Amino acid sequence: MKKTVLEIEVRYFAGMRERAGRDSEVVETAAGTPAELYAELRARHGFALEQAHLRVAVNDAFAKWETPLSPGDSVVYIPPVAGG
Amino acid sequence: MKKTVLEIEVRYFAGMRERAGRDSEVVETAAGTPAELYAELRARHGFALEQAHLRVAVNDAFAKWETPLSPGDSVVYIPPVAGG
Amino acid sequence: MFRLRPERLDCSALAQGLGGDPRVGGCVTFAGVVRNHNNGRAVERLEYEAYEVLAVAEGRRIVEEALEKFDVLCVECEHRVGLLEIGETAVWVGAAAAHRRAAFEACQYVIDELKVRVPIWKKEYYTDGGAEWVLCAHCSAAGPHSHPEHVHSA
Amino acid sequence: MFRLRPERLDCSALAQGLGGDPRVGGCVTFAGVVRNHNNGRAVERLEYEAYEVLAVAEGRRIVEEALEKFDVLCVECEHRVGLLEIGETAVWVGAAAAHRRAAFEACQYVIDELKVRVPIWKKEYYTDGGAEWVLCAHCSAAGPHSHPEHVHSA
Repeated sequence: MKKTVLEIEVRYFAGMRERAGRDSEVVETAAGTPAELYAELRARHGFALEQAHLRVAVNDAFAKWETPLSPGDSVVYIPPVAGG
Repeated sequence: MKKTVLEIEVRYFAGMRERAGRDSEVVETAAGTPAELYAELRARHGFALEQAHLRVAVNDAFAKWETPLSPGDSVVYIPPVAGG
Repeated sequence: MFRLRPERLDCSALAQGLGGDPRVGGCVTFAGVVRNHNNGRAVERLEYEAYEVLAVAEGRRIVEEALEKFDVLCVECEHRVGLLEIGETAVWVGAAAAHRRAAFEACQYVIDELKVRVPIWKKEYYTDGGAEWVLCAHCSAAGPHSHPEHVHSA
Repeated sequence: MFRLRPERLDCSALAQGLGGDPRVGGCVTFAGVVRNHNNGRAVERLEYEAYEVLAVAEGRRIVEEALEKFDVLCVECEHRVGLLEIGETAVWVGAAAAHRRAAFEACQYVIDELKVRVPIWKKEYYTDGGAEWVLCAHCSAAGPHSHPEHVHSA
């Protein structure tokens, strides 16, 4: 079965932004979930952090790693926070 | 055995000051301790509080009720505090 | 340091004074403010009276204890005396530390101890015209060293 | 209310804003201040970066939770973003209540939760010229929901 290809906007912050060398990108991906997409992006950009150390937001709300992605979704991977 | 009579300065604060109608007084007393002196003063001024509800200071330091009093000592009876 | 003050407490200046040390990472402050009610009665103003010499000595002891017990860099406390209106600050405590937990603990320690140990008394003037020295029935019954949170002010 | 601010936090104004309600008897504030050291390295300045939309949403949720959990009248929090020098305030939390215990608890709750939940990151610029996004090894190992007090700032 052929996987659907989606356009997903990914935004990067802090160390991931610097590692990716950009604030955001639109990726065409066959990944169906934030988890699958992270595996792709990690391979492409060499992110150090494993998925287990991140949280993920879809469309500006915290989301589960297995949430199905829809065309045009915006995804942010959230490294351990350090506010305060 | 004749008891020694001492001159003791007693200062009053807050409700005890108002009850005694004065800031301070010098009393001639045969009381040998702050406890004995309080019994005298309570009878004279009608203080409501029992000794168990007070602390006592002698010469501006917290003291025990059975500390022997010396001539010229300054005594303050301290009702439950209400700062803050 | 502990001080009694007849004039208004300058909380902004006090707070700024806490942060002078570059090792400070967290400052915790407590301001006790005159409430418009107590034990169900409407309060119009308050009067604080201190046994000054002993209040200052005991207040300083408490601040010293906080500096010893907790990993803090600075602890300050001021208490107002005289007549206060609703909303005025009766007592201010500040603690600064490298890490916040110690600052919270030191600040709470000082206000908790101050309320049971420092010889300062409070007269409440009620909107109905009455006035009373606050003397908590519970505390009187339990003796001079008991003076839990239920009382009088914050 | 929770806000992000690119300019300096006005802690005095924030503290004054807490006490407006005449039922207030106690105000507790926490200010997280940029320290000159972290994990043994000398720090020259910090940069805070926020995922703004989600940081504000999560910050407001935390403030709402504090208002529900504790008997408080007012809870405020502001967090700085951008470049900060040593001694500047990175985060400010204030809680006002009739009684002090609730104000202490609410203030601590907000800063504790903020530090583990709100998507804000910190880059440390060291006096030796290096710079690093703070990413606690302990926290990374323990997963995204663990972020205890040992870390980074106050």
